[in-house]
Amino acid sequence: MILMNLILILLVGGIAAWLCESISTNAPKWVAVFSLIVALYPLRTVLFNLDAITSDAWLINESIPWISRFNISFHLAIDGLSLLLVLLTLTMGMVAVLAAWKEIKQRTGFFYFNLLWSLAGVVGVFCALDLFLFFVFWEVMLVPIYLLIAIWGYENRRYAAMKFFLFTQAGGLLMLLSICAFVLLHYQQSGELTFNYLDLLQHKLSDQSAFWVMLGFFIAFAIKLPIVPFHNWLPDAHTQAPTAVSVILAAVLLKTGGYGLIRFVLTIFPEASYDIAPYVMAIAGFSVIYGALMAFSQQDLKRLVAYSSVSHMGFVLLGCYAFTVQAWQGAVMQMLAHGISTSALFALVGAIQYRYHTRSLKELGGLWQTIPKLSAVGIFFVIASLGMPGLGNFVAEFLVLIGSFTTYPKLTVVATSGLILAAIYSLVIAQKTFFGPLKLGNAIDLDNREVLMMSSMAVLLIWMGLHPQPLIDLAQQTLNNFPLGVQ
Amino acid sequence: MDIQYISNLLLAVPLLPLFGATVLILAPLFSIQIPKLIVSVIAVGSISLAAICSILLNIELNEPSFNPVYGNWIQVDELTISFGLYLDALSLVMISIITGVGFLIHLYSIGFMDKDKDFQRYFAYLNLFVAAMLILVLADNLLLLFLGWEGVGLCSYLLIGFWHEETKNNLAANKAFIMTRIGDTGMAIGMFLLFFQLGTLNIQQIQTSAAELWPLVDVNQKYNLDMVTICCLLLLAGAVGKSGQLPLQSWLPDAMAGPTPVSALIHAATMVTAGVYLIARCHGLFELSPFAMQCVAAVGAITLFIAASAALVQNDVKRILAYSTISQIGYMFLALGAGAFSAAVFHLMTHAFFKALLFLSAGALIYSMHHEHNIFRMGGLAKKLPVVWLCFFIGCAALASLPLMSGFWSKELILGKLLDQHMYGYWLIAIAGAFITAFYSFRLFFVIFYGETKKEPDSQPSRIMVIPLSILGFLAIFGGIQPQGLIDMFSSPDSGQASHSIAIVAFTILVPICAVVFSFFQFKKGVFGRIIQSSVLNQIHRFLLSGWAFDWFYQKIFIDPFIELTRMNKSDVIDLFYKTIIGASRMLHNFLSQFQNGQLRWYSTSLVLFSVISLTFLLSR
Amino acid sequence: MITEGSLFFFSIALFCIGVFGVLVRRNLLFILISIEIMLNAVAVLFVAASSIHNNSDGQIMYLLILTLAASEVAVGLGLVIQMYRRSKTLDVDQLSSMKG
Amino acid sequence: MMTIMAIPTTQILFYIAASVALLSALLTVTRYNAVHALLYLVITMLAISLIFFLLGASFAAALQIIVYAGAIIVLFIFVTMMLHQGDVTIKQESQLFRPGRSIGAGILSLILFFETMFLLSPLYDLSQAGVSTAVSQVSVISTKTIGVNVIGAKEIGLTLFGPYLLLVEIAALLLLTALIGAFHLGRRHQEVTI
Repeated sequence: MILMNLILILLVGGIAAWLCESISTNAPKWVAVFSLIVALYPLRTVLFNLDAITSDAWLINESIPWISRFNISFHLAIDGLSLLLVLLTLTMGMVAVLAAWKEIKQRTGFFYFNLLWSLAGVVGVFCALDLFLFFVFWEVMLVPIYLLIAIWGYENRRYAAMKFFLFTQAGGLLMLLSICAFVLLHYQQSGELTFNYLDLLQHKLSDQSAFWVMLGFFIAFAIKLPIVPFHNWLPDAHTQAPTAVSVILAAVLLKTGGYGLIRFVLTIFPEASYDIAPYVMAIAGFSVIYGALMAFSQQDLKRLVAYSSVSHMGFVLLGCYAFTVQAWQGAVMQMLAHGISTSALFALVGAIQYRYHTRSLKELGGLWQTIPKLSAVGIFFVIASLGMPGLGNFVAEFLVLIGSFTTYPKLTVVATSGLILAAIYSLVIAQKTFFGPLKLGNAIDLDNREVLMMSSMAVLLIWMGLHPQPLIDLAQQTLNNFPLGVQ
Repeated sequence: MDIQYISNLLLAVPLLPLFGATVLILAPLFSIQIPKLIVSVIAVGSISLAAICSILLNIELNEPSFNPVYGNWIQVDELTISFGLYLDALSLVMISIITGVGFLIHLYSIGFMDKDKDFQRYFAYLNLFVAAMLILVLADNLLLLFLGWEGVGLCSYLLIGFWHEETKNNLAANKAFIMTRIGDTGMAIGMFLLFFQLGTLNIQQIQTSAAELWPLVDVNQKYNLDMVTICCLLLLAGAVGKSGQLPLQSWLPDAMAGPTPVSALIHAATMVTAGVYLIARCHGLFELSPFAMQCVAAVGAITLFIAASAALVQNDVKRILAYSTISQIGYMFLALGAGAFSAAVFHLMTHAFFKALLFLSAGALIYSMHHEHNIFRMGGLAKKLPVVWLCFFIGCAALASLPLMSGFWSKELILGKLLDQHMYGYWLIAIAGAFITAFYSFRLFFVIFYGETKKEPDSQPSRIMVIPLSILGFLAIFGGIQPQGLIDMFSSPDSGQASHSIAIVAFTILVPICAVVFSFFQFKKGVFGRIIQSSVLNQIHRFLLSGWAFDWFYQKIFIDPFIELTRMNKSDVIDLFYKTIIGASRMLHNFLSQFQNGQLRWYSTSLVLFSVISLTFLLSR
Repeated sequence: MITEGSLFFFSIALFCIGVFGVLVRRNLLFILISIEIMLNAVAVLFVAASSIHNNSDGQIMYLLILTLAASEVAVGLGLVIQMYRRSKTLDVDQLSSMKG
Repeated sequence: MMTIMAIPTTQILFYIAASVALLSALLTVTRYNAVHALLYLVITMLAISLIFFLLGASFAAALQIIVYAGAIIVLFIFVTMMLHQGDVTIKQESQLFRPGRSIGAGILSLILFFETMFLLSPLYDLSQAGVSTAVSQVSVISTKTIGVNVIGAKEIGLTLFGPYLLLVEIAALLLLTALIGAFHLGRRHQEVTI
């Protein structure tokens, strides 16, 4: 019951954090840190034996009956892809706790409760192999995030939280419809009612029904990813969310969309996905360009980074639907690299806001003169986000593009021009925030906690940029077992 | 030759500066103070060790090429990219230039940046640059080359905007990065295309399999846009962006906002010649496409003429040198296009010497003249700054390719090669360019050092600045020896050296000398007086001063529409759709909530009314 | 003999008088009275049905209506008293503050 | 005690009772004085009770008098007495209820009446409207006379505590709820803002 324990630790940790608030307002964050560290403990057997068991389909596979009447089971399993994303979740969860360390002063217990529960939901989403269970976790991660934005957000938080909730909920509803339709179609044909992913994977729907079921899943995940034209919740949610939540949103929540695409849409409906691939690729290319253009025109630093997320996640979609090994690997890589680099940017913006109480590019400027460490780190992550070779984002974008080029050369050329636009908006961040004449007063530079947080993310990015092979091999394990219709 | 020893030595070349950069960057992040002396020792030490390594490599390497692989970078399916370095005559020349000139410029920078508060940051960037540049020239595959390629771009960006308090510098840095990024994107697409077609990114494998896949096309069809031509043109896009060639040249004059040693190292000696290196490195590919070669030559020829004419009227000493750099790289491109790869690299080498010398002496000049850049506010400095005067003279002479200077040999080689290839049009442009080059370089020299004194220098260059200057001066005079390895590497059996008639050789020698004499009479003696004042000439002057108005053109064509487009869509058009949904449901809400007015009798009446209506409906069916 | 038609006529007429009362009166007390009339109209119908079909189900329903009426009156009158205490009037048009 | 009347007597008695009930009901809803209205209501109840009696539902008739006329109306009268302030109330009521303004409501009720009658009349074929024929046959008003079937208290009791036992429980619950509700609402000291 490794994965079950992992999720339970987070859930119990959340409750403990809530209860601890009565002892001291600082206690919840220590509880959160502790439970995130302890959560790694159940994974020890996998992490120390990666080489030995990569040939199996699942690294861990465990199932207990849950609602036996509908044949729903508590089926959790991870393979290489899930493991990568679970590790990303736990790592970035830690970063989020560190980012919230000083920023959150009110109702800390409830804050960390929500944070840990949403992380538990995300881990559940990455592990669930039962469609019903998947949907349950999908909702579990959603509601705490809603609360986090609505309670601890900035000036326009209610609107943003509601927008976020409605968008995701609309997607969730479509997904639920698709799950039900799929399960019922399966039941009609085989007479066996099951929500089990592995059973349903064997099932072949007719082209017509496969298309509609696939579309339901696709839209749900496209909203989460997010892809233009479903991206509108993201800038508002990011702008209004407290730093820690922005980090969680960027690092792991968006990844559930990409994960869902790979795990469900592409694997269960390869033919239907292949049919719509040209359109999806076009949308993805458009997302890359559109997100970058929007990012350039923003004055709010967080909004800018949020739109850059849209642009980056376009590459994930591009990689998913190119149907080549490289592109697919690139999509996975992009999820990880974007998770780290964009979260780091959000954490930086949070640090700036904590010091200057503004995020406006018009008011900021010349920060290098007072807070050089923060600015240096900021430049690093800006450079990472524009796709500097040697850092994780470049490897990801390179793999996506080189893989997509073999199937859709023209669209890939369009998407590649997003790299130019990425340079433009990234340099706007650097120039208007860190360089130029100093407009605001002095501030305290990064403290040790922040340096630790930022430098660990930087080290991760450099590692991913220079030695991505272990990650690629782990993800390849998933691909070997689910060929995704790659010729 | 011990393979293990050489491969370690080779690895040390890029890693030493990288190590220096890492130390210098990380120390302040963890609040560790390093004294200036230690910073200089780390920075200059790492480069000098790298230079020693490359000298050792020059001695040790006795095979045509050496290709150690240090590990895998990315391996997905058939895509395999390794950390492999490739050493042959070309990369050997390049690393010698980079570490040698880099070392001298580092040394010079200790003096030049002495009073700057960001001494350490400067050397961190500079070391990082050298590391990236070395990776660029040593990479055995295009992706690793691209890593170095973007790495030098990043360092260039950081160093142009080094004095970041001034917005002007940052804008110049942004411009440089974005314009080169445009070229880089083209190059990236070229990489994708090459991988798609050939299934590998290893440069040597690309060239061999390209030769098999695309045999040299028939001369009659040479203007077809076949696959190899597209690949070459995309790579050319990258080269053009990095090397400041047309149409992506306009960032280079602005890049002079950085510290002068940076201009010397990055924007004259090494980084901007990366494009030349790339094409020379992929010469096997380019030779397959005559059309692409024509494009390279055309780009070089047009650029060299435009830049030389722009250099003619500039006032800022660094801008003159920047335009002259563009123009000289144009010569290299012309040589590449003519198939004279070894001549191009030879010119790259001599250019690195004399242009670095010119920039460093310009730096010394500016240092002594209270950061004065305008040459017309100087004058009569020959006696007051004798060292600078001498360095300038050597540099200008080499740039003007006066006989027996280093620049002379390389330029003669290029001109001769053009004649060999029967490219007479290009030869004429090159000759015209040589005339203009000689003219403007001595205009610079005479205006600064003769005439009346307008401003007194306040200090002489310090000794640590003079040592590199004198070494570079020596190299600029005597560095005109073409490395034998290059000749061996690029010589193809059919290109025997044709001998030219004495008259033509004499003509090419005389042209720069005439220009110098003309310049002497114009600017020293003032024989021809001030340029005739007329509105047409004024217009031309303004046009040339703005570098043929490329900036204005790009502003109108690309930047303004782009900004306008993004400004219009600032609040996201797609959001309107969702706002409409919100608005519609709010209107519906307002409409429906009127019925929910709390009037009990209204409720009962509507209840009865609707039962009557529904009954009526039922009955009328 | 009583015809079914006349019984229906009577019941519906009584019901509509009750409806009329609910519609036109603004006094809460009168509305309650009108509701009693409507309830009685339905009760008549149930008892008639009981007679027509000759079984006791209709009368059971009548008993239930009786119970309902009793409860309704008890609660309704309680509300009437409360309302009178609060606003010194029984005009239901004054009761719109809840927007119920 | 109970004698079954001769046929014409039953009919005549029914018409008289029905007319009285309708007339007094109409008067009930149009009075200004609540006490008068309630007295008319009592008359309605008594007339309905007579009709029940004529239909042979003697138990229901008895309950109608005891519970309705006896208990519920008396409850009304108590409350009315509590709130009644003589002429002032009548004057107030005459302002609240204006017969002239109730024409619309009257027309609405009349339409409802005619439509319902039409729905149940033989003129209208319900099967036309898609209602299943089994229902339509039952629903159509016929001139069939109703045989007087006496259903006594014993029979009702047996049914009530037999198949309808659950209903009794529910009714008991309902009454209990009403009791609690009325008690709660009727308390004087509470100052609840709703």
